[in-house]
Amino acid sequence: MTDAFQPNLDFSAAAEVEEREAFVVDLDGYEGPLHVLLALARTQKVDLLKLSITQLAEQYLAFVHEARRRNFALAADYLVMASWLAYLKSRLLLPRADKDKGEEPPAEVMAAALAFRLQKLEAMRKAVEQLMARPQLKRDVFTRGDPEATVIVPSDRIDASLYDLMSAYVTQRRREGARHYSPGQRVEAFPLEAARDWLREVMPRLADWTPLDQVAPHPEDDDGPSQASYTASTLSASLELVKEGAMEIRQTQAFAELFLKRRGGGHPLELTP
Amino acid sequence: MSDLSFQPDEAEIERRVEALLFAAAGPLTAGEIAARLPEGCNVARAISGLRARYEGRGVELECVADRWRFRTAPDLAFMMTEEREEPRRLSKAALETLAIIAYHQPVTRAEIESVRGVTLSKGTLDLLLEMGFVRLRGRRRTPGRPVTYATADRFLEHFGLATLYDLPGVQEMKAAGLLDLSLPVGFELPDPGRSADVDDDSLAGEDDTPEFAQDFVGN
Amino acid sequence: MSDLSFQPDEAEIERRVEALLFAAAGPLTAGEIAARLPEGCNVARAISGLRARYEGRGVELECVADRWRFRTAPDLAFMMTEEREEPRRLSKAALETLAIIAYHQPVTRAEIESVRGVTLSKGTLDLLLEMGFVRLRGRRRTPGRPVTYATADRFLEHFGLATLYDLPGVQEMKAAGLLDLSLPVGFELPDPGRSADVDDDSLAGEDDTPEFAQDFVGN
Repeated sequence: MTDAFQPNLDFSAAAEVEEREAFVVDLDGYEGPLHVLLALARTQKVDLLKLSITQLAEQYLAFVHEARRRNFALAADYLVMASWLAYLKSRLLLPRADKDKGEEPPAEVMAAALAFRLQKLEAMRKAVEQLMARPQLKRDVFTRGDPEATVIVPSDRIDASLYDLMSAYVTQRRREGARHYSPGQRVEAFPLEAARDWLREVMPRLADWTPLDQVAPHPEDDDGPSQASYTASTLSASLELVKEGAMEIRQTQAFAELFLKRRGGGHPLELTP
Repeated sequence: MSDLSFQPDEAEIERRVEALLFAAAGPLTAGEIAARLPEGCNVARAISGLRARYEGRGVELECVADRWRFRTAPDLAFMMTEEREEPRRLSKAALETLAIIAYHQPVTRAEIESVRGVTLSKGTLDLLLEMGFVRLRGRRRTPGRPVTYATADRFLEHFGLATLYDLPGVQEMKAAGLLDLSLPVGFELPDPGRSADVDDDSLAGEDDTPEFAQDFVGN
Repeated sequence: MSDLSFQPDEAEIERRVEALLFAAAGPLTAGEIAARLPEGCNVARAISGLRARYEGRGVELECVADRWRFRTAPDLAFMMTEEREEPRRLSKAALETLAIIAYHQPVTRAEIESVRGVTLSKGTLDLLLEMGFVRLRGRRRTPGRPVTYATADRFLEHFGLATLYDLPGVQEMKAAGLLDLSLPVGFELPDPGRSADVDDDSLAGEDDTPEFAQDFVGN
């Protein structure tokens, strides 16, 4: 309606927005760095083997830069590829002087290999297109809708693949596992009451700050509760005693060792290894 | 979707009717055929054209209760009565049994049943034996001396395995998404390649075929 | 069962082959057809006769996975709305994986990943396996003995391909060396798809190429 007054600037702004949108859409469409590189390589409109790798590297680095500028979370793969390309580019640009880097192939060979690899991926993409363009069964072509009642079964052919075999096996083993499921031994815990009794027993010896590990009982064999359970229950019980005013507890920082001490005098705990 | 503007000629209509009748899941009336063709097509003429074309061929166009369908020529019916030699698909039970025999061989019937949790129906093992996927391997040296089963060469051939050692293992099961990272409790894959060194007596020496037959049938 | 005494003439053989193929639920090999005909019948001639006869008709004779079947003409697809099944949509990743398996078979998981430069996501291979397009083929004779994948007949049937030779563009790709799995010498590209258990460095091994070539030709 107000076409005449519309400044040109708005159009370029719109185009910019579109470009940005296009970028977003594109990033979603890529599966990995190689796919991005292929898409970028196509813009050079040359035979993939005659590709300018330095130009491609720049394009890719710009792509990564742009993505990061917009705070797209890029997978590590993209960044690894970026640094590799930056390195390759620098090697391509530098005069080849040093012969001591003998174990590494010349940059041109690496560039050609990259081009080849892109060509390979491109070939597979074309193959997908060509395959999908073929008439497909039940989409474009149809076999007999109503085969004769006395069907001729291709006789020597059994329709069972290794995959079928594997999945048949796994399903059964799963079922078997479910059938034979028994809750197993209950995980035994060191009862809180016992922990309290234990603490009261050793309390007289907790005149000094003593690490929790040394206060908690230690299992004598493998049958009883685990060491973790002894420690946890002892801690719980000690907190109760702290609340009752019989003990004090101290920790210098998060995850640091816990120390216990009784209130009032007593004998120090005899440490047994 | 269709090319409505294009008015097909007689030959083209015949072609289309032919395709429709071929692909249809059941006999079609002239009306049903017409509904899928551009307006004004002469279906009756196409049908009589097709009928003439297939006259005397191996396949004929036939009308039953006002519906049209292709069927093989009646004089060739004898070719169609061929009995099914083998099922195209292995039944679930057969496939499962085969899988257990493959991975656990040599294995007794009772062991198969213990994994499957159901009694093995009589036909399942017979079928696998008959198909040549499975063979009787020997007898377990345990009370009752039960017969053990193992896979036969046809099994390897069919599944394209060079040796039993090539059966997919836990890694492949995981890769194929069949197993999670957390394996079911007690999931251990036996190594079928080991089946050479087993506590089995060979069946070869057995003269008492009756015993075997009894055992085999009796289950 | 059959009339063995009667020696059918060429036209009669063609009729019978026609009836068999029309009646069958799936594609038939020449051998399967021959098994149902009197001894000495020239099945190949009958098939090529039928093929010519049905050329350009609404129904055509086609070779898929070395088997023969009748199917509707592709240009009539638009009419078959009722018969059409909603195809299972394959993701771009799945299609690319399928193509890589089809053109490079037998191929390992690591090789697929190396062509695409990304890790194969969980579910991609299972889907292809489950759909019956892809099968486990064997094990590569390299350290770790990785499982190799190949296409199944169902793949050829679905895309109407007679053999793997008929894959679109396969000859050109082969000539251009694009189907070679061993990468050019000195080729070191960061390869995220490659997991820790690299197993295709040893691909250049001489065991490998013949296996591939043989398989490829054999189908």
